[in-house]
Amino acid sequence: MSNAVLALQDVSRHYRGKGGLLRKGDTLRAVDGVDVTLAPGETLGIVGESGSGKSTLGRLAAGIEPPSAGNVTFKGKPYAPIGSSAWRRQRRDVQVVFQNPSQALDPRLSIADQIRGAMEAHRLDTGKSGAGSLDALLARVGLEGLGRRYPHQLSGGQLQRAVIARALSLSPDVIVCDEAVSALDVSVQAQILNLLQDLQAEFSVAYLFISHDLGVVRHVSHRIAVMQHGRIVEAGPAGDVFASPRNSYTKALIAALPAASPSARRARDAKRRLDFAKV
Amino acid sequence: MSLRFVLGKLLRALLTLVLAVTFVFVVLRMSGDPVTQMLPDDTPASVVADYRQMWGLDRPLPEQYARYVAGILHGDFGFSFRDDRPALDVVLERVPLSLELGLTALALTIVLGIGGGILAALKRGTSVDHATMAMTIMGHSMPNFFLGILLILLFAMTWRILPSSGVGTWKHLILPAVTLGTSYAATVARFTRSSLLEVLNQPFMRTARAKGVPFRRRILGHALPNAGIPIVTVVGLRLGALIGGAVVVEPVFAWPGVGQLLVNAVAFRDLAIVQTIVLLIAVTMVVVNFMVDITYGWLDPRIRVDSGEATA
Amino acid sequence: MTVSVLTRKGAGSTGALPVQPRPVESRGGTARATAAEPVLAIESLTIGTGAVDLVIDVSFQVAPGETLCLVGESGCGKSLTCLAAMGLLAEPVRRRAGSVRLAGTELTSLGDRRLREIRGRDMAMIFQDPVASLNPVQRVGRQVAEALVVHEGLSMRSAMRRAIELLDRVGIARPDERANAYPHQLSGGMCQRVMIAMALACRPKLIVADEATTALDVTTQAQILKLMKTLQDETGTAMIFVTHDLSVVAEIADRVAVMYSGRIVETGPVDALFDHPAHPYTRGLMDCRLHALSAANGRLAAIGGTVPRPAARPIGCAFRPRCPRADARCETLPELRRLFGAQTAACHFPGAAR
Amino acid sequence: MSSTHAETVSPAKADAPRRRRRMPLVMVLCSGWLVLCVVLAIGADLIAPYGYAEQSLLHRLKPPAFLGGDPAYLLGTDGLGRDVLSRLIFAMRTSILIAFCGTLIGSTIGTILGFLAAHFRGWVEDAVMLMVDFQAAMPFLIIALAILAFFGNSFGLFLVVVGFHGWEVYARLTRGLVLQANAQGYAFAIRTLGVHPLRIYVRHVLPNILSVLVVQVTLNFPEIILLETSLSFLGLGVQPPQTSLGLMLGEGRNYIATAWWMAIPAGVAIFLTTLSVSLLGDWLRDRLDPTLRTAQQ
Repeated sequence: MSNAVLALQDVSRHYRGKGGLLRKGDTLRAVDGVDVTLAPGETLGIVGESGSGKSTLGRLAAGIEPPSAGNVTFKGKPYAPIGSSAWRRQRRDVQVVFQNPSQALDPRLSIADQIRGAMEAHRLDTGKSGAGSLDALLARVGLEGLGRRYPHQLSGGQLQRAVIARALSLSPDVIVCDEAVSALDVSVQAQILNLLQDLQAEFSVAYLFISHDLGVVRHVSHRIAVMQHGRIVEAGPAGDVFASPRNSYTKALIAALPAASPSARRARDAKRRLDFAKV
Repeated sequence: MSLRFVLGKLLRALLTLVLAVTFVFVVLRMSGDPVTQMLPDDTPASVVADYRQMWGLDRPLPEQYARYVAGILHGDFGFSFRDDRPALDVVLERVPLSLELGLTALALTIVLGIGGGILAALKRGTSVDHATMAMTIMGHSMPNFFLGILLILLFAMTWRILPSSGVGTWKHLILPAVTLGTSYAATVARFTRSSLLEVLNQPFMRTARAKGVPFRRRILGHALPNAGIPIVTVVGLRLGALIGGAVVVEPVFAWPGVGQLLVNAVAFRDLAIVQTIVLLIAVTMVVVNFMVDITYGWLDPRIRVDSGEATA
Repeated sequence: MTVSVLTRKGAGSTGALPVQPRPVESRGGTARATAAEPVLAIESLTIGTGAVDLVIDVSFQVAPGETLCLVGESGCGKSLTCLAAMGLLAEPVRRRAGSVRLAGTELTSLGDRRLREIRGRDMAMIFQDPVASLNPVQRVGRQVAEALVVHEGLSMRSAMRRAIELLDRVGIARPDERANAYPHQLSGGMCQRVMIAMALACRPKLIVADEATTALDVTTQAQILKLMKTLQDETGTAMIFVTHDLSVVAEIADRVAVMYSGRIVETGPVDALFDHPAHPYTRGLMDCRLHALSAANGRLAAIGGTVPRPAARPIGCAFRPRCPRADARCETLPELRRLFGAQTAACHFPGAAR
Repeated sequence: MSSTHAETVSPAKADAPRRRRRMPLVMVLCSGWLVLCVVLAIGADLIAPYGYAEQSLLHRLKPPAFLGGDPAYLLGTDGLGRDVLSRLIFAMRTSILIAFCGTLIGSTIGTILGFLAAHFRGWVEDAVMLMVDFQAAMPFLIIALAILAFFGNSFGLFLVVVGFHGWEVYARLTRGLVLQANAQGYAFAIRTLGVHPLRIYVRHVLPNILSVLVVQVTLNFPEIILLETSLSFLGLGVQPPQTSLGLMLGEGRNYIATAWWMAIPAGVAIFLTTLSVSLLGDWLRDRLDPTLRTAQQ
C-alpha cells in the first residue's frame, strides 16, 4: 500500500478523564495504536460496537481531531494544525458524511446555497462542481430541481443526498462516512448505498466507511477492519473476514447477527444444539 | 456524594467570594481616594496624610489589597461616618429584621409559587392553568414598589385594616412580605410549571403509566422527585432577586432593615456601610449557592453516585 | 401469476378480514378466556390527530404464547398501534374507531381506573430507549417492585424480594446489589433487562415490545432476544414485537404483520412471509436487506422514493408511487385478502413477479 | 382570562395554520401599546403639551380633567404645578431610552463574550464563565447600587451600569448554543468543509441562534425597565430635573393620600410596558419554537 491516499501509523487518541464522569487520573483510550491505510478509490469498512473507538478513528482519519500519538498522513503529508489556514485548504480533499444529515446542514439556508457556500470557501467556480454545474451535481445525487428547498422540506434520505452532494462538490479524494446510513429507513438505506457505490465508480473517491452494522459494511467494503476497545482486532478482505473470521471477537460479532430467515435460524439453532451436545 | 464533588463546589464558592472582595476593593480604589471620601471635606491636609499612612494608602496596590483582605478577615469593615461606629455593628443590628421579612416572603413564595406551578402543570390547558399563568405574568411585570404603593393605598389608607409602615406586630409584616413575595413567587411558579411539564413528557413517565401506577403515585413518586431538582436550584439561585427586591421594598414600607440602610448609605455615600452590606450579601449568596449545589448533588443520584459500574 | 389466480379464488371464498373467527360475544365484558381465544384482538383500529389519520383500519390478533412482529419503516404507525393497545395514546393523538380486546375484555370502553389496573398486570410494555425509560432518580429494584406493590398489594419489603428474584431471572448477575443501582450506572443492555423484569413482574398475558433491541449493540441484542424467547417459552406469554429489522423478525416471530403508511399490507406466518412475500412492499423490504453472511458487493434492489407523510398519503394504495407493479387499478384501495394458508395481503397483484 | 387563552395554541389549532398566523387580540393590544410608547418617546417634544420642568405655581395639585380638574391639564398637575401628562411622556422617553440602550449594551457584550468563550475554550472560557457565575450570584441591583455609591451618579454611568444587567444570560445562552452547533451540529459539519470560523459564526450560527437571543431580549428588556425605575424610585437613578417613570412614582409617593394621580399613571405605564414586552416574548417563543412550527412554511 505504498500508493495509499490516507495512512494512519500507530495512531492513538486518549482522553483524559475530567470532573466526575471518569475518576481522576483515568484515561480513556478511544483509539489505541491503530495502523490503517486507504488506497485511492477503495472502500475500507470499519466495524465495531458502541464505544469501540470507530468514530474517533474516523475523525482522526479526516483530520478533524488530532492524534495523541502516531502519524496521520494524507498523500504522504501530515495534516496541518487544526484551524490553520493550511488545514482549512486541506479540508477540500477529505470530506465527512455524518450519521444525522439534518444536523449537518444549516437549517436556514437552501440546499444549493449550502453547496455554493462550501465551494466558495475553497474559491471554486460554482459552475464547475465535481459533476459539472450545480444543477447537474444535484441531479446526479437524485435531487433534481430540489436545490431551492430548505432542509426541513426534505426527507432524511434526501438530506443525506444533499450532504453527499456538498461533499462531492469539492471533488475530494476521500469521504469518511461515519454511520452515514444508520439513521435511515431500510429502503432509503439501500438507495444511499447504491448512490455511494455509483459515485465511487464515477469519481474514483475512496471511502472510509464506519458502521456498527456488519451487513452494511460487508456490502460496501473492499476491505474490513474490526475494532474493539480502540484497537483493530482483525482486518482483511471483506469476504475473508466474514467467511473465516480468526479473531474471537469477530467470531462473536458474527455469531450474534440475527438470522437471515426463519429457516436459517432453525438451521443455526439446530447446529448449536448439536455443537452443545458434542461438548 | 463524592468528596471531589463537594470540594469542587467549595472551590467555586471561595472563588466567587474572592471575586466579590476584589470587586469591592477595585471599585473602592478606582472611585477615588478613600481618605478624602471618608473624611469630612474640611479635614486639614496633615490629618489626611496621617490617615493615608495609617490606612496604608501610600503602599503599593498588592500590599493594600492584602491589608484590605486581612482587615476583612479580622472583621474590620471600616467606620460608618454617619453613625460614628464600626460599619459591621451598624449592619448586623439590622439583619434580624431583614431576615424576618425575607423568610416570610420566601415561605409565601414556596407555598404559592411551587404550589401554583404544580397545579398549573397538572391542569395543563384548563382555565386553572391559564388563570395561574396570567397571574404569574402580571406578578412578574408588576414593579414591586408600585405594588407596595397600591397595597398601602388600598389596605392602609382606604380600608385602614393594615398599617402602612414600620415594624411591631405581625400585621406590619403582611404588606411588605406580600409585596416582596409576589414577583418571586411568579418566577418560581412559571419555572415549576415548565419543569414539571418537561418531566411529565419524559419516557420514564410513560413507563410508569404502562406499569399501571396510579396518578397520585406517578406524580409523587416519579414526576416531583425529578422536577424537584431544578426547582430547588432555581429557588436558591433566584434568592438574589429576593434580596434585591428587599432593598426596594423596605424603604417603601419604612421597614428598618438592611435594605433601607443600604439605600440611605448610598444616598449619603457612607461607603463603609455600602461595602459591608455588599460583602455580606455576597457571602449570603455564595453560601446559598453552595448549599443549592450540595442539595442538587444529594437529590440527583447521577451526580451523587460515581457513574460507570457495569456492562451487560 | 398462479399466485394471483389463487388470490382471487381465495378472496372469493373467504372475503376480507377478519381472518380468524371472532371470539364469542361475551356479555358484560367479563373475560371468558378459552384456549381458542386470542389474548389480544384488535379490530378496525383507526388512530388520528387533527385532520390526519395515522393508523387506519388495523386488525390483528395474538394467540397465547405467540409472538407477532409488527414490521415497517418509521412513520408507518407501528408504535402508535402498540400504544393504542396499551391505552397509552397521549393527546393530541387519539383513537378514532375500532376495538381492543384483551382476553375478551373490551379495553376501549373501560374507565381510566380499570384500564390502569390492567396495564402492568395483564399487559406490559417494553420501550426502545431503556435508559430514558427508567426513572433516573429511583433505584432500579424499587422500580421493578413498584408494579408488584401497585397490582398485588405487596409491601415494599416483600416486593423488593420478588424484584431481586426477577432481576436474577432476567440474567442480571449479583441482583441484590444491582437492585440498589440507579439506571445511569447500568449499561443499555442491563437497563433493558430491568425493563423486562418489570414487564414480567405480574406475569402478564401480553408483552408489547416496541423496538426493544433497536438501540442495542449486536451482541447485546442477541442476548436480549434470546432472553425474551426463553422467558416466553417458560411463561407462555403472548408478545407483540415491533421492529423495522427483518433479521430480528426472523429471529423471534411466529407471525408477522407488515405495516405501510398506517395500514397493514401483509400478514402471515413468518416462514410463508420470508419464503414468498406477497405484497410488493414486503418483497422490497426483503430485497434491500443486507446480511453479512449472504450478500456480496453489487447493486441493491432498493425501493425508490420514501414513505409518504400521513397528510400527503396518495389515494388508493399508499405504496402505489413506489411500486414497480402499480397501474390504474391501484388507485382503488386494495383490501386485505387471504392468499394461501394464513397469509393475507392488501394488493391487487399479490406475489406478482416484478 | 381570555387573554391567556389566546396566547397558548392548543394542539388542535396547530393544524390550522391559517388561524395561527393571525395575531391574537392581546398581542395586537400589546404591540399597540409599545408602538405608542415608541411614538411618544420619539416625538415627546412635539406631543407633550408642556415642558417637563415647566412649573405653574398657580396650578398646583390639580386633579385630572376627568375628575373635575382643569381641562388644560389632562392628567392633573403635581406639587410644583407641572403637567403630569407632559412629565409622563418625557419620563417614558427617558425610561425607554435607558432600557433600549441597556438592552443593546448587554446583549452585544454578552453575545460577543459567549462567542469568544465557545470559540477559544480554555482559559478564555473559564474567565468568561467565572464572570458569568459571579454576575449571576450577586443580585445585580446591589452591584449597581455599590457602583453608584462609589462613583457618584451621572447619567452616562447610570446608563452603562444598567446596560450591564443581564449580559451574563446572553453570554451563557450564546456559549451554549455555539458549543452545541460546534459539537454535533451544522457548524461542525461546515467547519470540516474548510470554511473560516468567522464566516461560520456570522453567516450560519448567528442567524440560527438569533431567535433565541430575541426571545431573551424580550425577557431582559422588562427587567432593565424594572431595574431603572427601581433605582430612580429610590432616588439613586435618574436625577431631577430629568424625569423617569420611577422617579415620578417616587416623587408622587409622598402625595399618595392626597394627589394619587401623580404616582399612579407612572406605575401603570411601567406595568403596561413590562407586561406587553413579556407577553409578546412568550408569544414569540411559542412561535419560534421549532417543535411547534409546522413542517412546511
